[in-house]
Amino acid sequence: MHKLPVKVGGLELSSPGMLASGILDENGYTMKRILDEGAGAVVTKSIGMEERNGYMPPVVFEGKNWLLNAMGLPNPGIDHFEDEIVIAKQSGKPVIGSIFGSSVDDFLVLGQKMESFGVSAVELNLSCPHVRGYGSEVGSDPVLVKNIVKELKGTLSIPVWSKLSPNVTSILDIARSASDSDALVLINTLRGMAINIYNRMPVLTNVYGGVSGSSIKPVGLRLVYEVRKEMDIDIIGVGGIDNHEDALEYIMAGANAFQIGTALMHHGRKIFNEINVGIGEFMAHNGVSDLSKLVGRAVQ
Amino acid sequence: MHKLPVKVGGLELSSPGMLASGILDENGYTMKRILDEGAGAVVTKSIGMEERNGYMPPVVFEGKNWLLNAMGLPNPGIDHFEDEIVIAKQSGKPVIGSIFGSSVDDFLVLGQKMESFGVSAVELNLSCPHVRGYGSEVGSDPVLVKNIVKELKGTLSIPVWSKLSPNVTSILDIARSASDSDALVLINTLRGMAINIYNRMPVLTNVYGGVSGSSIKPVGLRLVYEVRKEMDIDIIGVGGIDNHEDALEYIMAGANAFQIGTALMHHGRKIFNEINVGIGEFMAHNGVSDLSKLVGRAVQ
Amino acid sequence: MMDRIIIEEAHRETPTVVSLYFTWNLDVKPGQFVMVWIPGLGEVPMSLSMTGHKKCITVKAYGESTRKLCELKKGDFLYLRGPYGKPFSNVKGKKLLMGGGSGMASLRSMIDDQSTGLVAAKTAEEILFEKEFKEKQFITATEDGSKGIKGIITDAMQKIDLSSFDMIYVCGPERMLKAVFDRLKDMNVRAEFSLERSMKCGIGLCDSCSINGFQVCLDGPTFSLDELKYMDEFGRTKLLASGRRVMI
Amino acid sequence: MMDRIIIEEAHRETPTVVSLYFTWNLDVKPGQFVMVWIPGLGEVPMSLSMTGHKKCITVKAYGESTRKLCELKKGDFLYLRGPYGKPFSNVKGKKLLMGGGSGMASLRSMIDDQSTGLVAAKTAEEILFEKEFKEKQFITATEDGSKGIKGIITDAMQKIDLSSFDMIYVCGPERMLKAVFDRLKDMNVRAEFSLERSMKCGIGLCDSCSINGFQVCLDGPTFSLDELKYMDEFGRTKLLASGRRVMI
Ligand SMILES: Cc1cc2nc3c(=O)[nH]c(=O)nc-3n(C[C@H](O)[C@H](O)[C@H](O)COP(=O)(O)OP(=O)(O)OC[C@H]3O[C@@H](n4cnc5c(N)ncnc54)[C@H](O)[C@@H]3O)c2cc1C
Ligand SMILES: Cc1cc2nc3c(=O)[nH]c(=O)nc-3n(C[C@H](O)[C@H](O)[C@H](O)COP(=O)(O)OP(=O)(O)OC[C@H]3O[C@@H](n4cnc5c(N)ncnc54)[C@H](O)[C@@H]3O)c2cc1C
Ligand SMILES: Cc1cc2nc3c(=O)[nH]c(=O)nc-3n(C[C@H](O)[C@H](O)[C@H](O)COP(=O)(O)O)c2cc1C
Ligand SMILES: Cc1cc2nc3c(=O)[nH]c(=O)nc-3n(C[C@H](O)[C@H](O)[C@H](O)COP(=O)(O)O)c2cc1C
Ligand code: FES
Ligand code: FES
Repeated sequence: MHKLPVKVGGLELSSPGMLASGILDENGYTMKRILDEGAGAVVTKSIGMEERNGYMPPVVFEGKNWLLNAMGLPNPGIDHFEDEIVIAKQSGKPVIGSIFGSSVDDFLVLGQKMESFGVSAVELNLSCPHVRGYGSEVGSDPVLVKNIVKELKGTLSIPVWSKLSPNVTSILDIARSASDSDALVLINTLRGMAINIYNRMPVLTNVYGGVSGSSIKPVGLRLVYEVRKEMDIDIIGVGGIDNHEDALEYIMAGANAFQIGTALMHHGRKIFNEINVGIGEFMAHNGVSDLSKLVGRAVQ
Repeated sequence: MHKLPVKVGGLELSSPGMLASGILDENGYTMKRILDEGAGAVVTKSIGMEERNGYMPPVVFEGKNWLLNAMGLPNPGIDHFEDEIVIAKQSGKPVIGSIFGSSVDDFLVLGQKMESFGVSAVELNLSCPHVRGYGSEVGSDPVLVKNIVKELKGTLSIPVWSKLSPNVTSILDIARSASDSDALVLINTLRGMAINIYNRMPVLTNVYGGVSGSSIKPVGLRLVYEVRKEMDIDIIGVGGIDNHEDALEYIMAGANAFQIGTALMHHGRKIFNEINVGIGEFMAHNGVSDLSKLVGRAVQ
Repeated sequence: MMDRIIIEEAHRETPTVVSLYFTWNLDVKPGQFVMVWIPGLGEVPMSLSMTGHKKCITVKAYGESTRKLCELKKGDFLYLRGPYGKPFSNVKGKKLLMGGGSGMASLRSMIDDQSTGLVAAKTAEEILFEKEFKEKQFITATEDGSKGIKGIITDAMQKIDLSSFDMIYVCGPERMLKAVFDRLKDMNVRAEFSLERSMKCGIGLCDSCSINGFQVCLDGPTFSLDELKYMDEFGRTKLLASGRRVMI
Repeated sequence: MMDRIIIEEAHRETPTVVSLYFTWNLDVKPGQFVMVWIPGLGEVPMSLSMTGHKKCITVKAYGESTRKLCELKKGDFLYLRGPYGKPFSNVKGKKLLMGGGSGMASLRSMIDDQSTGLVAAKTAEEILFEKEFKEKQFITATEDGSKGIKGIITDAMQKIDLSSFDMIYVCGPERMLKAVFDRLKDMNVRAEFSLERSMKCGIGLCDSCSINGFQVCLDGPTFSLDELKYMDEFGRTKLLASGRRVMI
């Protein structure tokens, strides 16, 4: 496995590419395998207080260069998730616990339990676009965001990352309210939908879902850039990364590290190592010895 | 040319597909030709008070299934635009005048001049994502939007359409403030950017641009659907329409008619007629005699 | 990316199983599956029980979605995406096709002169595809003894010389697969198993189908005997729709 | 979609014109063009002056962007997108290549034994590609009379038998094209003209290059004599960068 050490959001990773939350991270064995095959860290599926089955399939729909999903935050509930983290941690690499809730108290309990399970950091899902009462409904309220982050930072001893929604008029308003976080994770999916014209119905059972994949890269890059231009905080870029060039675009827009989700569908687990190799070659060709030298380089 | 008459936003069109503002609509001859070859109407480039050259190229960048542009609202100024409208109107079909301004007064003057030039309706650009002081900066202020629409509706005798931005937390807030319009046009481009990793610079001279093309279709459909679910107003769908199936998705999500921009790049002017034929065949196969029967059919 | 396909024939195989025939202009291999959308009810994975020019799915009615599928008639539409998954390997020579319940669906397209069927069911009337095998090449076990050997599939396995086959293909519920696997794992035979786990996406993203880090929808559904030897989740634990780990 | 390509050779053709050679693994035909990004300064359309395995652009320094291009050296990089546009038609037989100024760039890749050059320039030192023509197949006109015929291109046209050519290719500023067109339009000759208009997008979207409803970047830049007969904007009006219509 190609190494490319980075420091980000209070952690040291052996490479900058992490598995994004919600993709192949429900089963501990899957996460372990992805870590073994080159991811620098994995973020777990977002875990809540109670067990949820999520929405009835269809929960995904594939378009040209985009994927639409409305899983509906299926999760076993925090009290059933410890085993998976224990299995994943056998890889020896960091596991980041993603959590979602509807109140400061929810997030606090979830964060404390995650910490006790041994995760290296928690990632607050303030941005899932398709579940009422959670995700972006929480994440578009600056005061609530500020209180959640403050409370967790005051209580936990592990780093706290905040994952924000692109479906907002001003990302800076929310980013500033989450500025106590050790890192901002940008972006979650764009809210979207698809219709089957033959039976005249929305394709997803939930009607609305989140758009991911290479179609959203220009939007993700823009949000990372907008935040990097104004704030001195670690940023983890996510959204449409499909190869090392995409990853480098995010880094030059201001991301210190990055996450990958949808691209696993076409490239499989090997994408993490391939991207590490590609970035390594780019650095060698361009005389760059330290990846952090490229962070935000394109910001004007 | 295949006919498919529709009524929308106070106009009667021979077919539901119009040319979107900003694409191939600066030169009257170009607009005339597009009308002659099957578009139901054309919307002109957005015209302002003063002549503007727009940004220095690069002003466009093509990605996988998306296009990024920051033309920068080049336009000859309203006082130089009459000739183009006169030329375009030789086709005998409706020309819609798109206008942008930074105040109620700007919009009023522009609307009155457009009306005097003989346009069939005006479309208010409340949504261009990349020019300071115009477009979405105006269009994300509900009070300003309300005043602009009210003033124009009170003064002009031609229909007034409002084109809204997808880069907002709540489309309904803005849609409601523009509800005096004869139609809402949804959506303008998503704000995005691209970086060239070799010279470590944003590709567009303006850094930020608008994302268009098939990548934005799921977002456009969602916004049309969200508004149709709550409001009884004519909607014109735009964003990523590439064929008749995409157009029918917009119609079933709630659009009464639609506009096409980026797809002209790959399909040329013939796309309008091809889509009309495709919709006609779909209607015949499915026993639908009137396109309006399909409007909003997928809304649950 | 979802195809809408007209049903050309609907054939009732047993009181609870229906085969739906259609033409679909795609290359499909035995062992692969599709995701079938039943609008308003759900989306379910289904093996292709015929993989030539004419294609077929064979559906057993369990819940609401599959019950609805079983009611479809000629002229109705199927909404499909796929095909997905790794097919069975294509082996020349003597084949043993072992199936339980609707598991026979994914084996059906491999039935030929060289293949022997070993089919288990609860009762005689639930046995699938008997007529498609050569007369002497079909063994069956029913739990109620209404046909063939009284017992389960592993009872029937004792009656035949497993080592005489060039390849053994197995498909059915995971508990059955595990029982067969335990019999075969120390024998000198080649075998492939088609697994069924909860499948929400079918395209390797949601992790609902995973087993020991492999995605059944992508790395499977077919796995070889040797691959399964390294999977300690096999036949032991799985995740529910919520992701909660339970014993099988 | 933008390619970054290393310059293999930079050759000064005249005091204000430089040819930049590079390898680009794409199929390009004579008459097509690329958009060249000069980071920080702008993006400009440039014809390919060589279209085989080795490719070339030949740049005349007008403004800041082209001046910068003319300063590039071997080992520097070009940022290109394309190729775009409709090529010249590929005609066998005797060809006349008529060019003014940097217009010769798009004609250069068609120079062969069968072609005659008719090149106009202000002064002798600005004449391009003379050496690439066969000796007797080159006619030139300079405004100051420093070489060839004293006068403009249409003066030189009178010295040759235009009807002896199977095809006449013309490239240069629109005013020159129009003058040539007016000479040819009633003659029994075949001719194609490559037009230059303001080009912001190069891909048929922005309308800045349009003429009578045709996009020069997409439907052109090459147009036949017959096509131009129907274009009353040709040589008469055009749009500025703002879209304001002006007389040419
Ligand atoms: C690879 C593979 C191949 C198969 N091939 C065949 C075959 O050829 N023939 C056959 O008969 N069977 C086959 N099956 C089994 C078949 O998919 C199941 O029998 C079927 O899914 C059961 O549907 P149902 O009618 O019970 O679904 P319903 O009860 O109507 O539920 C619909 C869908 O929603 C899911 N679901 C239900 N509730 C929830 C919830 N709360 N949250 C999230 N999801 C939920 C279920 O998983 C199901 O997919 C196969 C299975 C797999 C994995
Ligand atoms: C099809 C085609 C082929 C050509 N081939 C060649 C060739 O082979 N060789 C050659 O020498 N020339 C060629 N030209 C001409 C060449 O493109 C121009 O000479 C060149 O664009 C001039 O660049 P500049 O240095 O003056 O640009 P600058 O003055 O630096 O301006 C940069 C770019 O920005 C644009 N621009 C400038 N100001 C503004 C503004 N305010 N708003 C918007 N846009 C602005 C200009 O159009 C230009 O493209 C060709 C032109 C065309 C159309
Ligand atoms: C199937 C699927 C499920 C997802 N689930 C979650 C989730 O539970 N929590 C979360 O924060 N993000 C979730 N996401 C969003 C991703 O983590 C990521 O932000 C997004 O997909 C953009 O990255 P990509 O284009 O690389 O996929 C999910 C995305 C997909 C495609
Ligand atoms: C090159 C270009 C220029 C545009 N200029 C304008 C404009 O001047 N005014 C406007 O309202 N929209 C403008 N738009 C937005 C389009 O009208 C349309 O809303 C958007 O491109 C989505 O549709 P599409 O995916 O079919 O292109 C422009 C889009 C493009 C691609
Ligand atoms: S069904 Fe989603 S990963 Fe296999
Ligand atoms: S340069 Fe934009 S349409 Fe031709």
